[in-house]
Amino acid sequence: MAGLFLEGEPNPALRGQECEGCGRVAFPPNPYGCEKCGAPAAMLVDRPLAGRGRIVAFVTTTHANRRDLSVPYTVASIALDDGPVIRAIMTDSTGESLAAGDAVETVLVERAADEGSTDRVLRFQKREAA
Amino acid sequence: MAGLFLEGEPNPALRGQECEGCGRVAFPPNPYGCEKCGAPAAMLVDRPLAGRGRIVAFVTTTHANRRDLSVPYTVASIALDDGPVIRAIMTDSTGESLAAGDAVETVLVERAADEGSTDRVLRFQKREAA
Amino acid sequence: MRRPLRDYRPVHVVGIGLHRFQPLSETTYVELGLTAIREAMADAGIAFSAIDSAYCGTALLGMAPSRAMLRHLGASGLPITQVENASASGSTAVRQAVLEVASGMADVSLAIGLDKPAPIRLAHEAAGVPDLVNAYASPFTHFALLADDYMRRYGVTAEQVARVAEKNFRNASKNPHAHRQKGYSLAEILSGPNISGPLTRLQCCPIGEGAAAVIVASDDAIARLGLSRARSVRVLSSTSRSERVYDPGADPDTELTRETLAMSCAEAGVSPGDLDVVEFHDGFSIEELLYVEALGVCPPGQAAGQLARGDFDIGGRVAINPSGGLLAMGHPIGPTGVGQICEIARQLRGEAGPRQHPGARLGLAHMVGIGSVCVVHILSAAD
Amino acid sequence: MRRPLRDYRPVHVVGIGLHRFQPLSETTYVELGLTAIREAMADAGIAFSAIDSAYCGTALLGMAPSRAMLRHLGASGLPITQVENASASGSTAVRQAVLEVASGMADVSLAIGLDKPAPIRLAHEAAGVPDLVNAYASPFTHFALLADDYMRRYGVTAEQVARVAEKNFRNASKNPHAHRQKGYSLAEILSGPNISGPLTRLQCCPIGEGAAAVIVASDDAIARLGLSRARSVRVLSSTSRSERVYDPGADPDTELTRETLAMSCAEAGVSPGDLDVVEFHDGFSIEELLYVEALGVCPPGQAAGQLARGDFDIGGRVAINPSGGLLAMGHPIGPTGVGQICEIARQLRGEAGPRQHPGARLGLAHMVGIGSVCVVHILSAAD
Ligand SMILES: [Zn+2]
Ligand SMILES: [Zn+2]
Repeated sequence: MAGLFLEGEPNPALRGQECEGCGRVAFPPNPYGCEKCGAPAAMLVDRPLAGRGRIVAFVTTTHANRRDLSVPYTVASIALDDGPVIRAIMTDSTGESLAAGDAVETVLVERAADEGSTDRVLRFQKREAA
Repeated sequence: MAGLFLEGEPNPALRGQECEGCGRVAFPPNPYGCEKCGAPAAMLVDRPLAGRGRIVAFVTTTHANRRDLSVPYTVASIALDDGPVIRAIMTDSTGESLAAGDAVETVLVERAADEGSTDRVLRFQKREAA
Repeated sequence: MRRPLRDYRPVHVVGIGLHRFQPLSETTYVELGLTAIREAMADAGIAFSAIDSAYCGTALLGMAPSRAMLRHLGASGLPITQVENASASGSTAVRQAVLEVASGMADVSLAIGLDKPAPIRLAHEAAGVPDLVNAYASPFTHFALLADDYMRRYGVTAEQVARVAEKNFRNASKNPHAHRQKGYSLAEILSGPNISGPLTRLQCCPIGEGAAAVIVASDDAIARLGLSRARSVRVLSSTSRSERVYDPGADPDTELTRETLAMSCAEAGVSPGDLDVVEFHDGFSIEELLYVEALGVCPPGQAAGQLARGDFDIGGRVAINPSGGLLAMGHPIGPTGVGQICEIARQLRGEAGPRQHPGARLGLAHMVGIGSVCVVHILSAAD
Repeated sequence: MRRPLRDYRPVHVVGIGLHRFQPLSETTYVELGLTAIREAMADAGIAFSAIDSAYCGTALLGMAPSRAMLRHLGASGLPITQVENASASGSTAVRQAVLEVASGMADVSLAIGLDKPAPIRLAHEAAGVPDLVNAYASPFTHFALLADDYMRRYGVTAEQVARVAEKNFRNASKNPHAHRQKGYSLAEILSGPNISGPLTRLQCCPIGEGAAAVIVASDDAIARLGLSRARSVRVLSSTSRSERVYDPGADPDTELTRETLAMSCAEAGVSPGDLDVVEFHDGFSIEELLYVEALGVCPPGQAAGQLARGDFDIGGRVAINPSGGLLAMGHPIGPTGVGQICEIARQLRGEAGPRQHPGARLGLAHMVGIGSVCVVHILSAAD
């Protein structure tokens, strides 16, 4: 997941790309070329996307098809304020606090990694009303 | 390797097949159909092939591409007295005693199998002059 | 200039054969395949030596499976090719066989779909373009999100979505080749183990083993080999597309399906409303609703309602997934798309027995392969 | 009636591209493939949007690799299909692209060969037909037996067989896309680690990674897109066959090759003696000798002697494996057969630089895939 976001509190930005050929803004970034116009990677410039958006849909998965995934987990489709619609994992693993239309934001979460260490992964959480 | 030969000293016979459709004699046997005429398996009848023939070519392999194969081993192309040309493993793993044209015969050899047991595998060996 | 299929000589499905789709067993892939192929040859009434080329749609068997199987039909020297397009592998095999016959490269061509369950390695996971969800976005989570979005957008309930599975299990209960032949009730479907969001286990297709075979032939070959013209089924169009860039938030598989269906209908010269039987890629219940609407046979958001009133039943306005679809007929990957063609041909011949859709004259088969690609065939009954 | 390729509209190779064949590296398969495809597009002078269909020959990448790569060229919606025929996967991709253009289904089609080393699972090992040798008959043991038989039959020495590798390393030393670019001496080849029988390590092809791309187009497309006619190379025949039953003791690959070469020459209307450049499937040194004789350009048993006197060198009677062949150019599986077409096209254009065979007008590419299948293409220079 490293390389997909820019650290920075409170809401890490997503590392999007903008194509100098056709103007498409896309996430996740890729090192190859523009999916819309075929421009080479050199024409894809970094374009941070604010870590804020709204839930379009969300589901809680209770069945794991791989041993390395612990259930339940909740994945949402999120329309970013900056345009793209992405999918992300929510901090609320049961989804009980969530509703479609909710404003959400990025947050970094510590997760156990190999050999007792931890790494920081990007999740979305419900945004508290200011 | 079970199913490929008929036990019986001194030279186990090979379990060949003869096609009632086209007369082709083939080894190894298959449960599906005749490669020459397409007759179904029901038309492939057992046809034992005497475990005797002559070496057409042979090579000693000194490089293993799998951990479960120990080198050196020697494989020969053998023209069976009963017609088919087959490939088999020779008892002489270095091939030093062999020459093309040698008369050879089948022999069962004990081989270490799982958990300390042994199984009997078919090899060919040079036939001693009577 | 590129030319559509109808500008070429006619291509007909002349033989169909299946090995039942079923859970993994000790049966070798060779036995599965030969069963289907021999049935198709018997159905057509032709010998293996009359077949000019073979395409095998398979995704999981490993390298070079086909000749080790086909040789047992009498090794004739014919060209053999494996094709892979994920879930659309079998449909692609059919398409390649159809193109060969249409163009005159072959007079008779064989399409096989064949697989046994094995660990699936998705090449694109090594493409070096990770996203935020990766393995968390398993197929069932992906389609559950589409279901959640659809239900929310149109005020449809989870029960209405599950009715897709109810109908398809009912169809498959009359299909001896189906993986799931038991007709589950709506209550059973809804009460089964939950998988993701609104999707329960019985709204997710089973992946087992099986085989399907289709023989296609030219008019020349039908005449020369004395095949039945009345039982032949004409292939009107064969269309393959891959995903483009769609509007943010649009489901790529649905948009790709919409495009491919429209192109295939245009190439066949048929209106979607004229279709009598349709086999859709219903890997998950929600997909059938999305694709029915993408076909244009009902307005957006109304598929669930029309399904509930029986429009998509056998005997209804248009029979959708009369075989039972992926949900009940099963989805052994390679065989699935070839099996769809077998079902459509059977329906258009009027030989579908207890699951016959009355008066079926025009049929469509649709598969999506992860990646994504989409393959659609439209077939018509003999005149 | 079935029709050979020359009865259809002409098909031309208009663009070629390669990623170097090399040992396994961290480079993703996407990067390998895009490098080759972009080079082929630049070579042809056409945009991705002008390509009507794509076939990817691959055996080891896993499911659905192609769209995750091609999308980065601008997702155009084109039909995409993976094809697999073991070592002949790439050749088969070329063939499918050629058939589409010949028949008019496409005006421009792309054939890609693409692989990275991965464990090879041979489907036929699960066919349920074991023999007495199974894993002991690895490819190098199999070909060593053929070498032993050949040497014995014709009084040829191990040194004479090894000269195949010496020539091919010499050719590859001038090929920047080759896996092995060092020109090994005959002494080095013979003294290298012994593998099986007369075969040493340097007489066995290296299996690495790589990519190759070929773009084929119709006359229409060449005119419409303003491509270079002088640099286009005509595809005269495209022939695919599978193994039949041969006489006891005959090598099936050689007999299959003999049949396929003869059929391809007949379809192209050329005599084997007219060929200027040939790329053979020389996975092991002995194969080149067997296949040269199967082609009929020298009598049985005389290939080794004619090789020794330089007949098959670049500049000799017919240049065999000017790229370096599988032994030196390498054999990454999927890319190999596509890479052969790149080499033949380069030679027929007169663009092969230091390894140019003078006056090359007619070329042939040949691959065998385990199983066995054989695919042959014959190409000619522009008029
Ligand atoms: Zn762009
Ligand atoms: Zn027979």
